[in-house]
Amino acid sequence: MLTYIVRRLLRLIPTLIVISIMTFIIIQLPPGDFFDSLQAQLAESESRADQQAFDALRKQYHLDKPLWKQYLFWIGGCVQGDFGYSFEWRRPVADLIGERLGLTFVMSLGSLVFMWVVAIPIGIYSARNRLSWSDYSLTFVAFIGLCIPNFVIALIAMYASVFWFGGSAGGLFSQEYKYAAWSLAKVWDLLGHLWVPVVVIGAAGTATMMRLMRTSMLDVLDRAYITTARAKGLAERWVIYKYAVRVAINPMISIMGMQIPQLVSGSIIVAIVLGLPTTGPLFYRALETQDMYLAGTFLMLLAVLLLLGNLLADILLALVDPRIRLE
Amino acid sequence: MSNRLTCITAVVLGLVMVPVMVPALEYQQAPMLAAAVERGELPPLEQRLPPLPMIVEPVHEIGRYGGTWHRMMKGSSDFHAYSRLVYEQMVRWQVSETGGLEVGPGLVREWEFTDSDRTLRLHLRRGLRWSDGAPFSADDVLFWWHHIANDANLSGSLPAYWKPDDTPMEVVKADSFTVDLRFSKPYPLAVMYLAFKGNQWPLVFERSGFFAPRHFLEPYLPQAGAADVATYATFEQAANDFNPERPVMSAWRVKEWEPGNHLLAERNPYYWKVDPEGNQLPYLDQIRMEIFLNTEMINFRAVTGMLQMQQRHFTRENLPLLRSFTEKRDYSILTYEAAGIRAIMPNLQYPGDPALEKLLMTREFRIALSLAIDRDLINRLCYDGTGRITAMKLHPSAPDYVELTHAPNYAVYDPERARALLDSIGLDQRDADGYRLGLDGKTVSLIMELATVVGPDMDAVEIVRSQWEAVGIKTALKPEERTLYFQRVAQNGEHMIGVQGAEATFPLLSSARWFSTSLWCEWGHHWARWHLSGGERGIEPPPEVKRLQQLQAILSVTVDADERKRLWQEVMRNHAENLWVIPLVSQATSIGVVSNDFGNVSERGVASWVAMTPGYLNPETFYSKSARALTTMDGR
Amino acid sequence: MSEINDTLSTAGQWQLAWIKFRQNRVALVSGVILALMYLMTVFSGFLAPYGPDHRFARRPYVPPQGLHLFASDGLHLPFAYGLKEHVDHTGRTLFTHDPEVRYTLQLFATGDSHSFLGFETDLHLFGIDSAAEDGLFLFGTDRQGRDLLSRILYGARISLTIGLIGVTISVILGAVLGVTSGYFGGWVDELTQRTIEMLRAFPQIPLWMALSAAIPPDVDQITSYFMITLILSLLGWTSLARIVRGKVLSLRSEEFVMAAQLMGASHKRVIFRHLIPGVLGEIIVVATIAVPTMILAESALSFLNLGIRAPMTSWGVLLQEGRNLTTLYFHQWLLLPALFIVITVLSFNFLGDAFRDAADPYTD
Amino acid sequence: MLQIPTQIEEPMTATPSDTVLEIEDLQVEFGTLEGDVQVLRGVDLIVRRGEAVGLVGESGSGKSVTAMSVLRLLREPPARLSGSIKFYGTAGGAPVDLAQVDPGSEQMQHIRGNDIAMIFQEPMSSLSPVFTVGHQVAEVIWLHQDKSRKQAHAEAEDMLQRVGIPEPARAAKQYPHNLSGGQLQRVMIAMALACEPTLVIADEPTTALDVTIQAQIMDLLQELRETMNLAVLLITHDLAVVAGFCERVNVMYMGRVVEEASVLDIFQRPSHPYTQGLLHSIPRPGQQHKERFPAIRGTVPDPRQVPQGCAFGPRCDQFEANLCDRAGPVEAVQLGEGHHARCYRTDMANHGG
Repeated sequence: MLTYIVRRLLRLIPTLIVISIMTFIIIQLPPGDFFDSLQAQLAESESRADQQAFDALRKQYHLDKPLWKQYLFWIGGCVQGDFGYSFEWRRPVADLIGERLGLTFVMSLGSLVFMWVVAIPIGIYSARNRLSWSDYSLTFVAFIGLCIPNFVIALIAMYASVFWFGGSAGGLFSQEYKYAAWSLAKVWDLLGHLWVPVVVIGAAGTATMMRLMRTSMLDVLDRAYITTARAKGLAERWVIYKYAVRVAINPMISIMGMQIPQLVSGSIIVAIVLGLPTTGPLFYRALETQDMYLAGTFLMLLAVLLLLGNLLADILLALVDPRIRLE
Repeated sequence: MSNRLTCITAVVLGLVMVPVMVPALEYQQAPMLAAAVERGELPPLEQRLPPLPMIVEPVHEIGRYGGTWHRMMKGSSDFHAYSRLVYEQMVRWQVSETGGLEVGPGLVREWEFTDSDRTLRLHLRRGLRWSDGAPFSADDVLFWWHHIANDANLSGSLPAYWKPDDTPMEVVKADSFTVDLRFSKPYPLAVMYLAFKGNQWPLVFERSGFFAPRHFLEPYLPQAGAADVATYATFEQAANDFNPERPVMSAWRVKEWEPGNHLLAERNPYYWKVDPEGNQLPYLDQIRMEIFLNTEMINFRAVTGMLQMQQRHFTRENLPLLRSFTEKRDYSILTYEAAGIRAIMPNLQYPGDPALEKLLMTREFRIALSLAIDRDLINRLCYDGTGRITAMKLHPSAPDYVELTHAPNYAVYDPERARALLDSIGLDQRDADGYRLGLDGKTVSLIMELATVVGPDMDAVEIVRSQWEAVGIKTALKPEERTLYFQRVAQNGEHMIGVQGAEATFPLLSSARWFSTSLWCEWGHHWARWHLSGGERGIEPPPEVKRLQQLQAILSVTVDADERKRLWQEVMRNHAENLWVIPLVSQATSIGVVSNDFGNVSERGVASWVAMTPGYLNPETFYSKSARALTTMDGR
Repeated sequence: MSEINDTLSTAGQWQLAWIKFRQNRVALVSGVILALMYLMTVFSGFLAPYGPDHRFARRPYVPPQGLHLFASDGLHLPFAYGLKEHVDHTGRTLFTHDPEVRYTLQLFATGDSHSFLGFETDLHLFGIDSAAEDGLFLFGTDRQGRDLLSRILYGARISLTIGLIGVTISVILGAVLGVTSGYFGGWVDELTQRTIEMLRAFPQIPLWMALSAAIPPDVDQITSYFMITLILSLLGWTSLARIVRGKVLSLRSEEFVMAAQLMGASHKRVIFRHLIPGVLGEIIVVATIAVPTMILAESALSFLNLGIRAPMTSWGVLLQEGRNLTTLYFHQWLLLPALFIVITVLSFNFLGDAFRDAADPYTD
Repeated sequence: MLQIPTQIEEPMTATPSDTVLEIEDLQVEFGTLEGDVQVLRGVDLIVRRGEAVGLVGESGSGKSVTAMSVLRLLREPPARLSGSIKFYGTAGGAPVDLAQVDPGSEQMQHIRGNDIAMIFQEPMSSLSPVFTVGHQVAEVIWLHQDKSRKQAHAEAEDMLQRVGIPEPARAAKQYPHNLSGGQLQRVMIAMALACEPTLVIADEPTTALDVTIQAQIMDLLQELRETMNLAVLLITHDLAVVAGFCERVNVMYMGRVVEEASVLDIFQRPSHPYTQGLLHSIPRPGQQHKERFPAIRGTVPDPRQVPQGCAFGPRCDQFEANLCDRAGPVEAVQLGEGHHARCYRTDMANHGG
């Protein structure tokens, strides 16, 4: 197992190199650079700075160098944990992303928990009562959840919070805790706000998982070993939870590794609409302003997360399903 | 008025230069500072204030200490959201008796022109201290001049406004509190530039300024001639406006800066202004800037009543929404005058098509286009009737404001006359779709380019398009990404018609669209190029434009006020008669919200970049009516 | 001989699939809805009462108008009231019915000219003969006084086709690469698999955002439309290629393919006569499920102003206005395009589900 | 292949107190979207203590449904049960009518695995892939007996040894996919017999296995049956297996038992044409491969379209119009001691096949 993981990790290296090059190309694609976009932006808001002043800044940030050199600067730094510098925020990218990454993960984990807690029981219920009215209506609700664009759900949530609940949402903290140091009260406040984005982000995923769990359960419930378990004299409850769910949940567990990176990228739009202090809006902003190391690092980070998620998925599946051996 | 008087009093008292003044006022300080003094963390107030603090008259009443100013800031390129609150220039814009803007004292308590108006002598206020307690002196100005403005690695080249006639000014220290600026010719604009660009360097991305804390920055100074960019980056880090370590001269100093998240500024214990009762300003303990990335969040915060005072980033179309919640959330709508002139600016040297260039250059054609626009309709539909219909004229808030009389007005709606005019210049033939044919037999097809995609300004242009089509001129709209727009206009001058705003309060400081002397001028890019290159490149302008270009040069050396007004009348008449640009409807107001709990916020004002609104309205006198003052320096 | 048998059983399977599909009433309804939707894109010019950019300058933010049959003086043909405007205390222009002005609904009315199947015509399915400043706004109007119904109908052209074209590209890429990769194996397979692995390491939504942000702002509308489509299908083909490859690998070892190969059939023949039909079922299922993903993606990107940009019209572009708190508070009808997205995506999902069930006719 | 029993002990004369399982008029219907399908149309069956009874028929005849009904393992609904299934847990004790017991009740759970155990046809899929075999065997023990997990595991290992698994301690820690089919069936047997049940229902226990293993498994079952005095209901489509193992045979066709007899009688005097057909279809040494199923024409009809009268009629060589297609069920005719058949033409049947 350990050698397998090490081997897989080693195999990631060439993949990562190619991905980093592709990322760099992608973030370099838009014409111009950060200072061009800044200049236009400043001109729009009627302030202006001299071309020469910008050229001086370009030089400071190595933007006057050829592309391949810029790439080597960046990737060389990445290896040492320095992901470059954000032009707009004048901070190392690592600091910026780091600050928001925590909340991003908390939110994604929250959505993950939400998805599991809601989807799995409903999936099981739906499968056990297949083709009943409750199954039909749950399926229908799940489909609706899948079909509403999550930014629309986010808009509705925003509307509700401003006009019905007096505007406590929009962000993850109340005014009095927004800038306060971490404390139990602040965590509590966070939890009070977190559920809105968690539900909005988790909606589509919950629907998908519910469908998956239902299918998986249906498949497993028809297996002979379920009958065997019943024939043993096991109570129905145990037949379902110990035998059916234990196997039916394997595919869910194996996708769990992928769910976190998927949730992180899926939350971008929702976070933009709801104005959440997570990494997504920062990435969007970086794309707008061509703050390329910030955008590139975020893209790379998610790619790495996805690759690790893949690995994690394989490992998890091997852990829960004795039939699978990692070699 | 009384405000001005107190200033003058201060100046006069300063001139007497009594070494130890018995303070006419008993000075008071904020509780949090008093507590710090008590704990021995700060010297007593008398040692922190200059001998003669600047007295600022609040617009309404004496305020009280305490409170946090909650505001929002969009990204760090929106640094104006903060820097306008800590507006502390060498000299400052202040409200004149006529309600316009004029230059008044700031860090410089007095100034005078000598040497046939070629030398500007600045008298710095004495005994001022940086927020870390170090004294402020002429050396801080000279530090900026020698080590920042003249270091190409930091500043590129010297800003054009400090080298009139392409000759850099000389900055000479007469004594610790007197600085001479020497120019090669009379340069009255220097005072305006001191009010506009006389801030602490670098103002984030604007990278302009006039002084910097020598004692703090000297250790970071790159070795002379060092090419290592890393040392410059370190220097920039230290000098950066958001660096909490960096001392400032403003009412608040940055305490926490979390990029992408928030900014916290706290009162400067060494701030050198007091109210008429001797209370050290500012009243407000701190400023909290929430950094947001989604523009909609600002409306969100406003209608939930979480902003104390903010007029950035609100758009007119949200006014009904903002108004709907004023009572429920206890705030008021703030309407400040916006002094821009929005106009359609045809490229009069359009390089794409000679026939079209000739047509655009035809005055009657432009007049016809102007007459075809129903500006009242646009005003009603796009700006709720609050827009301003004006030709290229100075706004009443302009320091040089003068009325223009007996000039033709083409900003009226007269489609019949427009049609007749078009027929009369030979555009009487129509194509199969009913569009007018040009003199070359091809359909006249106009393209308006603009750097906005949504919002009332876009809607207005859309209406213009339909109205031009109604008189038979085929017109298309081309909304462009702003980078592209400025590239097309300012770099290449290849656009056909641009739609933009022109400055109407300080046209000389933002002159691009007035005089055709800058490449940013939509209607005269190639003429400006000719002018700037001394006739080597670009296109030679017609005499009327040459006169405009000349007028700018004359205005920039004329100190006499009456003469300036006369010159301005000529500029405006030139525009009115030639109609270089076709005036549209300008947003006359900039809206904002102010909490009903917030005091001393002037109901009237001009929203202007140059005046750093609300900076010139003395934000240090704003106060919260309900807030309790913080008693520790570490208030959260 | 085995080949003949298999053809028969394949036909049988398709038949079974059809029987099974027919039993699924929800899927049938979905199919009909989608057929109508796509028909709508062809006839949008005719169905829409106005052109997508027809601005009723004096009718901004008119709420959806109803058609009426009864007036104070009894029963009439369907008609709409004219509008009266007044300004409320917030400065907002509001519209109310003007009982004095009634416009009778006309079928096959004339109006804005539009191109219909290549012909220029000004015929519309319905309309009213009103004063120029009034119109019939069944779904209300936007800030610029444009009829939302018309804009939704025109927006459907982009929103619905972008998914279809994107999926077509994905399917062609995925099927071709999947089949060749599975069929030839060796380095072809290795290369394809590595490429897929790389591409799949990219997070979908951020990659879409980054690539869309890179579309030069000065390209013309058609180009930017196709660029968005390409971007959306860039990752889509990979999953399809994987499925197809797996299926081909298993088919390749089956008798009839081997027989065909032994009989000297060319690669092309084997691929197109034997392998593609064999994986067609899977392709249809995956494609049907991929379309809604793309429709949602387009709307999300356009919503963020990264995809289709005004003046082009898509449902996502229309929803952009919904980002505005003012819209949410005063003009909720501007969110109607979302309903169309939901219906379309829902139908595609039901259809895809039914296809999946039908493709596997032996399960219940 | 087949050893036709030439001499066989006479069946034990049974007294009612010997009865373990008595099924009477068992009917099972499945509700489907297209309407109800009657799968069992009145099954009568008796198993006595220590006796091995075969239940034989083609696939679709309802054998497995019968077996599942006994343990109430059918999903209800869609299945609907009527008739009686009397189970005599103790000799001479009062019977429990399993048809009346709530399938989810504790009573039923107690009977399953403890009193009546079942061995399924495909050991590979009948064991959960995610638990060790030891765990799955031990589970039955701790479920039904008041024993600690540790004890249960020890007993499970003993049981594995008894069913002839080498290195039982090691095997107990294995997952099903690590063991061969034959071994897994031994595990299944171990699991079934772990609580020493009164009755074991073996549903095609050897179908999925290869021939040599089949014999070993049947031998093992035989041996255990003898040592543990088990009653076994052996469900199979293979008369050859029945011949080597059972005392009595029930032949099922379309949801009914069409002939019931001792093994000897079945092989020597098959009276129902269907039984005769089945016997003919058994491959014999020297027979050509092609003649494998010469006896029965056609296939089992759709259970929704049961032919009127004798269900076997349309496939029967001895079909006689107006006799065999009379309306109403065919009554059983007694042909000898414990030998019944449901055929209108039994009188004409050719005894001795």
